[in-house]
Amino acid sequence: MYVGAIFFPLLGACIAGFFGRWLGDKVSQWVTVAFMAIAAVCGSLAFIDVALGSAPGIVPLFTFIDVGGFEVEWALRYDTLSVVMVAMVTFISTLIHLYSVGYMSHDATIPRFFAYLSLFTFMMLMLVTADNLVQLFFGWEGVGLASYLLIGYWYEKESANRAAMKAFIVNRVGDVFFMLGLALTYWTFASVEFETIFAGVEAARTTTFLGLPALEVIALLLFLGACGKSAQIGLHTWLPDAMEGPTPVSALIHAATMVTAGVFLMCRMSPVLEYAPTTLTIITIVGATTAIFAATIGCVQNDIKRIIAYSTCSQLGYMFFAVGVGAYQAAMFHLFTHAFFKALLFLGAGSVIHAMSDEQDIRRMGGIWKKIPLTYALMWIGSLALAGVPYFAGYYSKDMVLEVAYAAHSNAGMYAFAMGLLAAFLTAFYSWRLIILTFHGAPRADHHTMEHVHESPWTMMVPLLALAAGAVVTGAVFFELFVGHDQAAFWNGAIFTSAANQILEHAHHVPEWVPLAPTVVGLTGIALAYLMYMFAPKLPVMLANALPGVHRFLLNKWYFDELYDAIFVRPTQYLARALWKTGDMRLIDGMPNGAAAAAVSVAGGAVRLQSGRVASYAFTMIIGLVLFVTLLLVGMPSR
Amino acid sequence: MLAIGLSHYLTVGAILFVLGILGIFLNRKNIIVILMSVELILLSVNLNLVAFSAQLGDLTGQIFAMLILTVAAAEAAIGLAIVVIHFRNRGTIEVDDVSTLRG
Amino acid sequence: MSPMNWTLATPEIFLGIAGLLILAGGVIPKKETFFPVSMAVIGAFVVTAVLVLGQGEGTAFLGQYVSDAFSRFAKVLILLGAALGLVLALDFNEKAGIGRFEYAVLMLFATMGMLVMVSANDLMSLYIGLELLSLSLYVIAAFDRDNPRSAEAGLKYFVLGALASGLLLYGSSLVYGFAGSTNFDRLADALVGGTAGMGLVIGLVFVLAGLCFKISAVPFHMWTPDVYEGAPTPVTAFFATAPKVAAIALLMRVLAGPFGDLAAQWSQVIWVASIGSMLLGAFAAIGQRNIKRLMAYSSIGHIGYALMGLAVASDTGFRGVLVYMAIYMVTSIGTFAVLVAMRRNGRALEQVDDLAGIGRTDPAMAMWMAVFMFSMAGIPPLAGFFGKLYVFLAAVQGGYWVLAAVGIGTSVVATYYYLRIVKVMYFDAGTAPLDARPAGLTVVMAATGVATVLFFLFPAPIIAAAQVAVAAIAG
Amino acid sequence: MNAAGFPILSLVTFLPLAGALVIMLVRGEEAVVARNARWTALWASLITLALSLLLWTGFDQTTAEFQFVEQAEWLPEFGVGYHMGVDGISVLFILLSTILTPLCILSSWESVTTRVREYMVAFLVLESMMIGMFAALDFVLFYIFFEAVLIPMFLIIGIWGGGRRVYAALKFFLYTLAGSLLMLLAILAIWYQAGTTDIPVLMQTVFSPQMQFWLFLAFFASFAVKVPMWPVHTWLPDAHVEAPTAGSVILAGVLLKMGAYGFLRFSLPLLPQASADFAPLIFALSIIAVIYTSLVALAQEDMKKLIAYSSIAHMGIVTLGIFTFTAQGLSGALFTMLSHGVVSGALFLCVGVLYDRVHSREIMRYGGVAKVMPAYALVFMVFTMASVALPGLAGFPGELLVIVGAFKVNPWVALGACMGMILGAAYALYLYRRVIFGKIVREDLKALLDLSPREYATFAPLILLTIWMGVYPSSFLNFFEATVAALIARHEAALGAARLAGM
Repeated sequence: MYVGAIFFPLLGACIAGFFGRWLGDKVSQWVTVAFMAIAAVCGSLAFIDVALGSAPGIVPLFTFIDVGGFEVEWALRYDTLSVVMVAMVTFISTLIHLYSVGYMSHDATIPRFFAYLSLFTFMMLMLVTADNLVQLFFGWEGVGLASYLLIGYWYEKESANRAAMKAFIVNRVGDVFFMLGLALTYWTFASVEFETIFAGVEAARTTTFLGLPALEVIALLLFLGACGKSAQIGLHTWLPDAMEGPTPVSALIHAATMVTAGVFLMCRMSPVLEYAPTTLTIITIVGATTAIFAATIGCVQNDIKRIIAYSTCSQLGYMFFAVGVGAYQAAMFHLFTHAFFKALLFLGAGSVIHAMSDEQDIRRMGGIWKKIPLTYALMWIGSLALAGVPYFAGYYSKDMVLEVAYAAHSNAGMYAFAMGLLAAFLTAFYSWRLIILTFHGAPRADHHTMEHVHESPWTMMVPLLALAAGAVVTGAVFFELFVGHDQAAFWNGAIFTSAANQILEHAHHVPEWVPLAPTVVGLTGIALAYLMYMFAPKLPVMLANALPGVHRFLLNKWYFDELYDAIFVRPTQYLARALWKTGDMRLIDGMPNGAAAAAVSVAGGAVRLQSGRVASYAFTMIIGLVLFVTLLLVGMPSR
Repeated sequence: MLAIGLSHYLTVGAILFVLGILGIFLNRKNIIVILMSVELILLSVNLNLVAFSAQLGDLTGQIFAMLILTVAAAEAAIGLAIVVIHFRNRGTIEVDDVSTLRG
Repeated sequence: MSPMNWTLATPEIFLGIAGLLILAGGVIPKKETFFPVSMAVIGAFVVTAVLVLGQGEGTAFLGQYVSDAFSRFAKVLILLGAALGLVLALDFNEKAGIGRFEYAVLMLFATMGMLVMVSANDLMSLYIGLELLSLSLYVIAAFDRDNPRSAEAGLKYFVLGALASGLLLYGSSLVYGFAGSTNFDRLADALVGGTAGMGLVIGLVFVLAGLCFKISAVPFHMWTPDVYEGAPTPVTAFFATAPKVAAIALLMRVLAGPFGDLAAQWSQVIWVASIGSMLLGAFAAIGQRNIKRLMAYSSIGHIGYALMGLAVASDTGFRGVLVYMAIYMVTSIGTFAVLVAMRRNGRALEQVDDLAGIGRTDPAMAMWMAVFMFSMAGIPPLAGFFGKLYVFLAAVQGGYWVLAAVGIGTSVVATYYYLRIVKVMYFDAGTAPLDARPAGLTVVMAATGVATVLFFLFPAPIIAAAQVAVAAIAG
Repeated sequence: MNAAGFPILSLVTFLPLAGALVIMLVRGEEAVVARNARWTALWASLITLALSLLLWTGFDQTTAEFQFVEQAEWLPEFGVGYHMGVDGISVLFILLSTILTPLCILSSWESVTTRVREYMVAFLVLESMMIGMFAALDFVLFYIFFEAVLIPMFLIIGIWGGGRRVYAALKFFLYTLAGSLLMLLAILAIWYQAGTTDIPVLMQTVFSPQMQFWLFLAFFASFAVKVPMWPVHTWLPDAHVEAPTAGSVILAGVLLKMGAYGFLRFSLPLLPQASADFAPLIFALSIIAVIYTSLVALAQEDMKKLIAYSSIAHMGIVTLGIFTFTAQGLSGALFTMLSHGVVSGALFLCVGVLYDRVHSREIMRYGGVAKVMPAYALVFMVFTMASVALPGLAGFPGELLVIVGAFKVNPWVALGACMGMILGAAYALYLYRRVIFGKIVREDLKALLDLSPREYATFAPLILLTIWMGVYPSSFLNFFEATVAALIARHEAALGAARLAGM
């Protein structure tokens, strides 16, 4: 069961990938779906056993590396933290496989798609069940590969290829820090196994590295690694472009699972982070900034998927500052609920795109809510959850996150709280901007498209409904377990919080305006959206014209891409050519080639002496003779 | 009347030798001169040897001189033969014409 | 004063008599007798070689003549070289219209001269041997008498050779005068302690010069390229092999024996000559188009490496020289076998580019040529590498780092033109195939080629032989 | 002593040579000769492979001693002997050579049509020289094999190479020769000093510091060129570009390892002091190599040149690992050498597949190949990912270990090595994207056929190896663990002794 949950997807991937061509589309896709379903069953059973039955365990497989004390085992670590992820990932992945059956039905290479999808799931599961940093890194890079393949799935689209490469390389930047963190961890704890690390933390508090406390540095390096995967500000640029991939991919990888790997890593390393206060502060600030920054951009984007992508980005910011203030449980809780409603939103968007015959620009939609009422309703549910409207999943988690931020009583905490509130407001605003522009108003698509608008097939609707259910109930159901009074028993040591860290406790006793605040701002955001896009459609335009600078700044995503292009990409390309043409061809090759030329010219000189005249030959002999005689009479240093 | 000692002989020998050598590479005229210069060198050698042998009171030097004389004859003969071949081919024995092979 | 003791010199005596008989046998018949005479000469060589191997130790002719391991080693090499050299000439001379029996006879006398040289134990016998060799060589250099280039080669060689022997003689006379004897043993006694007056030093240098001319070491090398190019190819082959061995053997005997105690002085001279030869051999050959000329420069370079061992003036060094010369001789005989075989539509070819594409048209010959070139470049596991190995070892042991460094540098440069030949053979597009070559050449190529390739299997005996030989002269 | 009970190493070494002789004796008209040559070569190399597998099974991983040792008199009065044997460092490289050669022969089955006999002969000679070099336990013997490799490679590049083959071949030959002649001097000096060239004996010999200094420089000159390290690397791209596919495979797969192997076999054990002193220099050069060449690779327009530059970068990682003197660093370096041997070899084969069809290595000439050659695209992807060190594939464990090892010595060095991760991903994916992805623009590409059975047969073993090495690397690491441990122990001891002497 434990092993099955992980390896069934791989099995499915291999079958679809290698034999897809012979099995045919139908068979291979259903095979993968089936294997996913089995995995999901195993996953939820594991969840019941491990999390609810609180029976953590480790399934060792075999040795990976064992060199001079550097030991790495392949092993599956099952504790609450990982099993929560396993259950969530397998469940959602199954739904998305199912959804894809409908969504990709017109695609040319269906087996390839499903193989990638299952491969991704396997890698993600390896990541979350890793028993040591190396195996975690294996999954970490594995999901990176899968996301690269899936973003570039339509490889004939130049933009898709570029986006895929961008995603992989930006992630690599993060991975470098992960690697270094890993190395430092080894030299600090003499192991990369989680058990050993956690056991050694106390002892390692005093060790320093380059004059800094080693734990801080490790935490920081790992955090930077996490930034790459989880698209925190600075390394976020790949996420919006990643929307080039098929919508199910965006839902599974770039909303529900992969991007949250960073948060998971942070929670997994909680024992280390607990002793890295400075790093925690940094995390808080970065997270909060990401939350607000992404939200602002989300307000002006016009690509339906990009909007949701930016909202993902900002929700990840929430999770990070939750981690930053030491409320790992809250972060996990938000991660968990977010997975449902964000997947729902994406798939809903997918359904819309499907209906609009692959139109993604909300400016060319509108007026379709009567045609696809179910999708419309589901989008509502998703957005309500996202906006944190009471009794939807998002309400519980987001409130919790904001509460802990407030309860931290630190400057960083307050900053996070403020930014969080503001972001919550913007979130609500752009969610409804999206809904309104997409479904309401006069149809802006050509009538040809409009005629074809239709509800998606059941394979797409069933997952949507399931996710919607999740988006409604998960918050209420799991609140107590994740962050409520049962949390200690539930996590059962999987997440470590130092005795001093009573943040959750404090969070339950914040002034009562704090829990209300998110709801209020959320509702105001919705109201504003209605005002601007339903009742006074001129307003946005006027606003844009009133503050052109701001508008352009946001529209261009704070000019991050342009900036990186200017300071990294182009200089690199220039340097590359310069080194090649000048460095290699001119300078380095100049030496041997120059030597060769010199030799030839010397040869010419030597040959000229050979004049062919007997007299000069004789003369040379005599000269030599004289030379030798003088040489002997005068004497010279021989060696 | 001054006594002619070893040094005088050696000096004469050295002068002859140098003349011979100069003759080889200073003459621009023809090859026969070179042959003569070679003979001159051998002559100087013989002079040396004989002088030395007289000085040392040991006959080896004079035997050596005899050998050289004979060999010199053979050498001259062969030399002339080659010069003749060359003349047959080129129609000249100008020293400077003996320079088609070079480089 | 040791007795006459004729019998010791049996090989030389036999060879001389055989020469006279063969000469007579060649003259009497009306028709041309090149082939049978050559065969007879080769036979004589073989017999002589056998006699040499059976030769005893000791001195003869009142100390003029010495026979020891060293002389035997050198003589065997010389006879081998001469015999193979004559084989190379067989077919070529016929085709070139110089298939006259005198050729073989002259080679025989030249060889006899060499044998005398390496057995010389007195300046006089040295001179006699040397002249016997030189006079024969003058003639065969100009042997293709209707070819102006051959004649010019002969003339040049004669003029410069005469000058060289003049220097040698003058030197000997000085040595005789200031050391009081011409006998090597007594010279060695006279010079014990390594103190020499000016006259003696000058004498030594003159003698050195005379010998360096024969091995064509810089700066007495000037004749080499011209003569190599002008003379008929088999003659060049002969020039490049046996006489070189003989002259260097003689040089070693003179320097190690009578002047052994003056090593400090003469090793400087050799040092300069060595470096000069290596450099010139490496660079001057780069631009050459005529392959015989190229081989001339390459041989100068090789002499430079051999002299490296001599300059060290240690037993290791001397042994290195012997091994090097043995390997060099075999390799270059093979190389010249290829050059002799270069003939298209009856015309003999001499340009490097004439080899173009024989990798395709004549794979076997190309392969052997490549073997020889790589060997000369000193690439393991071919024989040439071991030759270099031993001289370099000597240099390193003696701490002659400059020599070693120059050696390294020049080998790289030299490798370039050896590779160029391989390149021409294999990489360049070929023209018409060469004429079918006589079996004799094939045999020579194969034999020398196999020896070059498989040397690494059995180096020990040759090294040991060289060891013994050296022990004989460097008491 | 000899676990196999018969002189297995000599057999493995000279069996290909025998095959070469057989081929040389083949007579007949062109086509027949070609066929026979191909089959003979294939069988010879396969038998060699089978034999060499005995090394794998018979090798005792627990000891650092030399195994399968063979000794014979050769030049007794010089202390030079015929001495063969393997330890953890060398055994796997012999296997690498024996595995790659049959694949090379297979890959040039159809692509080489002219002078097939000579081609196969050259390859078999090359193989036996390579094996001999890794098995030699006598310095002179080693040098002979080390140099002899040049001859066949020179011919392979020069005869069956591309347009500027002459320049490339000469450059390759002279560059390497210049380096190794200096090593020859060093060998002679050692010989003179120690009176023997027997490596196990030499390992016990201690050289004076200043002598170590000079010896190290001499070795460095030779090995650095072979590795190749920056700035003496430029011969490699030229050689790779011009060499025929199989030539590049062997070049990248095995010949590049000779330099690093030399460092491991000689510089470290014989000259511990100097190695320690020079380590910073090596680090600097390696880092430059990693970053510099990765950047240059980014700018390439020729597939083979790009991969060639990437090889230089990977070898930078190797040299880096070697001179960390940590168990992780050394094992990582060794593993990287192995994995790079497999992966870059495979990458060159991938290029060869396209080259055989389109006869162009120009990247811009391609695009959208995935559409017509899906299986090929998959294969190419596997090896590309392996070369960017994706965990689970061959490239990763080595790089991980090296970085971990380097981090111990100097974090900044490790950071520099990590830069390679980013740039590596950049150029590899950039290549893949331009060649495999995108729309097919050229008509002739539309007609391309996917992999042929023969090509499947060529790639299958490589893919298996790549995944095996990636998922279960310890099965390889175990081979050199003991040896590496001993090596480090000896190194530490030597340094300790030197320090004591210093006091």
